[in-house]
Amino acid sequence: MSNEWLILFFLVGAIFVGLILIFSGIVAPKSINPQKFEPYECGIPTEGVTWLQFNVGYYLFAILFLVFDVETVLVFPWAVVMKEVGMAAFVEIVIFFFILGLGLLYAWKKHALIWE
Amino acid sequence: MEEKVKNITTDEQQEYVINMGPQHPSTHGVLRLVVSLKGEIVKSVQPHIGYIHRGIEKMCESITYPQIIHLTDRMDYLSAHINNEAVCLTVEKALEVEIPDRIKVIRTIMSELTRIQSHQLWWASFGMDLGGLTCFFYGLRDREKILDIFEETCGSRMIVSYNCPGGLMYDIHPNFQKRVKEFIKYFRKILPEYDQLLSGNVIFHERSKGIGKLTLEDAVSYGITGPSGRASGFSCDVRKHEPYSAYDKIKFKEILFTEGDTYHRYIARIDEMWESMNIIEQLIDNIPEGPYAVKMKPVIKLPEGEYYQRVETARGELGVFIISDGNKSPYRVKFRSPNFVNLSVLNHIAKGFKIADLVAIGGSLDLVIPDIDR
Amino acid sequence: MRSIIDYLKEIILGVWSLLKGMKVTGSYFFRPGTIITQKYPNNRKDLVMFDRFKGEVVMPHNEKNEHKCTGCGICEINCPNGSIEIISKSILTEDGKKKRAIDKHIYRLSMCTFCALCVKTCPSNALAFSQEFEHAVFNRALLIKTLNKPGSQLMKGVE
Amino acid sequence: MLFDIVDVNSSPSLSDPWWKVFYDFSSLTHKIDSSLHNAMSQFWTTIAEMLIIGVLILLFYALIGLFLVYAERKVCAFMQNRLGPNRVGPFGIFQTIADLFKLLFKELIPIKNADSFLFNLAPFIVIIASFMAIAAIPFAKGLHAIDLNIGVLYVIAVSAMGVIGVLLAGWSSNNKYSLIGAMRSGAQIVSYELSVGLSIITIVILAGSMQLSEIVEAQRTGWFIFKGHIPAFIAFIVFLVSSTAETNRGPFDLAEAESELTAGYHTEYSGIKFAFFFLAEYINMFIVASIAATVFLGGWMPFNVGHWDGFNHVMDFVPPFVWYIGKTFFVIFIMMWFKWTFPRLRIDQLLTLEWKYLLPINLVNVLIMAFLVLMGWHF
Amino acid sequence: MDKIQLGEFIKSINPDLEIKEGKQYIEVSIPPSKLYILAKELREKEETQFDFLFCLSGVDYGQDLGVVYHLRSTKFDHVVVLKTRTTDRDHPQLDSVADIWKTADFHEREVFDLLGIKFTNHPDLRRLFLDSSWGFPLRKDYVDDINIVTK
Repeated sequence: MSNEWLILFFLVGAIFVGLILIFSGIVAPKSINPQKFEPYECGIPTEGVTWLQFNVGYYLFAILFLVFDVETVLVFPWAVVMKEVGMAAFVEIVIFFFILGLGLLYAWKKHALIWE
Repeated sequence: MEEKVKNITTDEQQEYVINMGPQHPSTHGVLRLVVSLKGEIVKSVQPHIGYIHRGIEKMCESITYPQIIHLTDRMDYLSAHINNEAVCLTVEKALEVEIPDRIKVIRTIMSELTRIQSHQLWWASFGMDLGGLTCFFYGLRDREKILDIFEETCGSRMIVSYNCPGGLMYDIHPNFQKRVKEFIKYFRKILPEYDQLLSGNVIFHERSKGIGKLTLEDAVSYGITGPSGRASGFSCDVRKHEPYSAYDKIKFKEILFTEGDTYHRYIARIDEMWESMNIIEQLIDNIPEGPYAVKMKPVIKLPEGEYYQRVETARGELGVFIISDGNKSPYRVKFRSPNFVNLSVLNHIAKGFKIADLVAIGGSLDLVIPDIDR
Repeated sequence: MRSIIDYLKEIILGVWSLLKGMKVTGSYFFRPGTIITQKYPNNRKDLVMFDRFKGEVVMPHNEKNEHKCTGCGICEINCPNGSIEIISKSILTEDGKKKRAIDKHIYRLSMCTFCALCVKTCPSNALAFSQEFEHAVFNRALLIKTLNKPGSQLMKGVE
Repeated sequence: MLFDIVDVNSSPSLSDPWWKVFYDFSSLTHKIDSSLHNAMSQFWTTIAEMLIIGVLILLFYALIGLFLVYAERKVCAFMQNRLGPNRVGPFGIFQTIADLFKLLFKELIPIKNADSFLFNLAPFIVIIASFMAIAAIPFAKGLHAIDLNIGVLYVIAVSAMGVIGVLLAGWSSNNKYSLIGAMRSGAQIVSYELSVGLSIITIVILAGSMQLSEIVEAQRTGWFIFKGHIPAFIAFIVFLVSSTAETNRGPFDLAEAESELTAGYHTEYSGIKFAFFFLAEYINMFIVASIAATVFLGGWMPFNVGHWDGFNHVMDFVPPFVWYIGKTFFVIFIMMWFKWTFPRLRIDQLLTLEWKYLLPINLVNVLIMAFLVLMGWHF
Repeated sequence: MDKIQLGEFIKSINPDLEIKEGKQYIEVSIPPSKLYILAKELREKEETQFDFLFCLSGVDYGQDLGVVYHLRSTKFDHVVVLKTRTTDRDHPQLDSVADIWKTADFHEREVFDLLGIKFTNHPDLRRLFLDSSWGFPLRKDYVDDINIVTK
């Protein structure tokens, strides 16, 4: 079966969720109570705005991830043909990984791998 | 426009205020912590308490001394028996009643059993705070065995109400000694499993070592008692310093560490369970013969004066301060509850750690909310 | 080099400690015999409470419908929550004297904290604890109970 | 057409024993395909096949979801020394169905000030992602919806898509716990994606292909975990750990850390919308477990040992689908075992584990494996 | 130091103090104005080193409002009880000892909450258990018709 048939799975998923949501929307009871629609914060009204600038220290991780993920994508085709190409492929990937490893080591030593 | 941008970049704007509690899975009770976060880092913790304030101190002013005892059960419900004992000891001290050895020994055994079951529940919920749900069931499974012993002797499982001024409500059940010995044998086998499951675990070490450090100086200044204080090196075991009941006759060691982090607060409690088992083993075979209660007057009136009694509950030092004006009910009762004082240090030690650590620190302080609110 | 050895050691020790934890849970998984869970409503018939179990306060009556309560009110005084209320009446004894006797011994289960002060202080041992532990009812008024049965008498010889 | 995967290498040959031919699903699917062709036109055949496959997938999906929830509850109960569900049906097997109906009949609460479009979109994304991932998994010989030539890469990519749903759910809820949970899950996915990829690369080197059916076929002579000995085993462990993290499970469930964030990203979801997240979590677990089973444990290949012919015949007799399911559930059991034993990690430890331990190990492991393959030292 | 020596020592710090030997502990009565200075001295003097304030209780004496401090030294294991009282029931004010013993922070908030005694220089004096609509329930003249049932 050809790859375009993936759309079938997409559609089945969407229809599945949609139908069940509609069904549940019909059978589920509804009651109106203004407090019910408040966001849950342990029974206390939320203080301030929720969508604030939020400092999560993973900016550096995101960049590192980009570097390494692109590398993974590059390595996949190499991995497929590795057996056929032989020694040359191995030497190349050692060099490639060595450079990457240096990068990781640099980030490590610069304490970039610590979540702030 | 420019002002708006400025506002966003200032530190106050970055603060993210979150309520943990009163309806939160990790605060064991209705404790509300208002946590200011910066990213994941805790900037300050403000405890808001009083959700179950019942005014026990005020209620005590209008009831008689034997009736006070059953109210103290409801303060620290996990150390119910020890709380009872504290009030009884105060009344007995005030009336200068001589208590026979049998009562003292039984009270001590019961106190230590109470301590073990309290620590078991703490272990269970602490494991759950860290995300290891299995601990909860193991802890409660073993605690059940002690509660069965309690139920057989006292008639109820947790809120025992077993003490009365001048002795005990009933004598111990004939099976008591046999069952306690069985339990000790069982628990000595089980306790190493706790270590394997949680304390030996590398994830647990990472989560707890160096987290929430409390120095000795701060521990004394904040008055942190109990295992939490002793983990910081604060020698505050009332059983050693001001022995009551049968603690002066037995040999046991005070568990002391110097590090004062979450890990050592944990280890202090685990070691205390071992120590409690030692204490019980020393006493269980030699319970002296004698009456289980001293005959007291039907209406107990304390002579005018002030009385203070300290006991060591599972969480720290409980003080009962009674001012009597000679009537059948006290003029003023103050309970110096260990949890109330231990809570006050939370902001100090949780600052600068992550929100997950706050949960771990809170768990390691072993707070029981009804004791805070009283 | 040293740091690499430490690094590997750390990994191996860490994995080892994790395996030890998995041993505990795994051993319980393969030993279902250790499960002690009670299937509560199913085992109701053979569920025996301990004889001292404080279920609820009752007033034992003998087969002639007699109880031991003299209506002295000591339990009412001793109850810390006011869950006991005694309504007394005066009756004429056989020799023509007026005497205080109990009309209704009202016990509010919803307020009781099971401190056992009433049972313990009762001078004539008229009260006792039953083994009943299923207190749930649909109507709150059912929790207010009259302990002396209708038409019951004071047992002979109890003062 | 739909059922016409004919792989020359894997098609049944006369030299195979009869049971191997019997268990080959490709002949069955061919038969269905041709009979449908005879009965109606090309267009209607396609439609009919679509319907059959859609219904089958839905059934399978729902069954797996329900069964996994039940299995998890039973496994965790036994590990925790208790009974688990035991009231609804014998041994409580209908408990999850009862729960499903309960959730279906619960109110869907719209949260004030929530971004309602994204809020409703999130369950769609998590479910669709898991559906699309399940499409590429070979259940047995010939029982394989889409056999992509980059199957491994595709499954990793699509199963990672579910995290977008988690992020959306957390962000749109207008709830502080949810937002923190979403941020954590973002950081998590950013890290553990790498380990999953690299540990699979280790095997791709050995197999020389990314097509899942070919990877399975290459394990006819021995599962990769045995073939590639130490590096393959290390890769398997790394894959287990990082895939557990990727599915937000076990000691890595920081996005929904219940003791800190009550329920994390799905705090505000109620009723059936919550059930979708719940379902997707289990299906994702199933997907990663089946990848592990396919890539490391030989998929639907039976367990054969060298020259023990009698033993091998008995093993061959077990249908391939059972082998596949057995291996998958073995991996799932290990993941459940993780979850119910370990305490949760903290967010920085989670990242430390990835960047300081798993990633360097993985890089070295890939090189060792490449070297092994180069030297022909594998079995 | 035993109880008598301790009493004498405290007398030597401040001769006008009223020192009573109680049944258990040595009790020192002190006017509010001198409390803070004495507390600081007791905390810092080499001979006493009362570093552990293990109980702080507010008491309504009927006419006066008072606070009782139970101090202990972790080094010498001796105990002293400080008592202070103020006659001003409407605006009672005492000096806070929260900067000497940090534990006093919560204790004083509790006393403020339940008895209405204000502590000057307290870092964060807010009500602890109750909200501001309540009176001060531990005072003897507190009346609450709804919640307090008297027989």
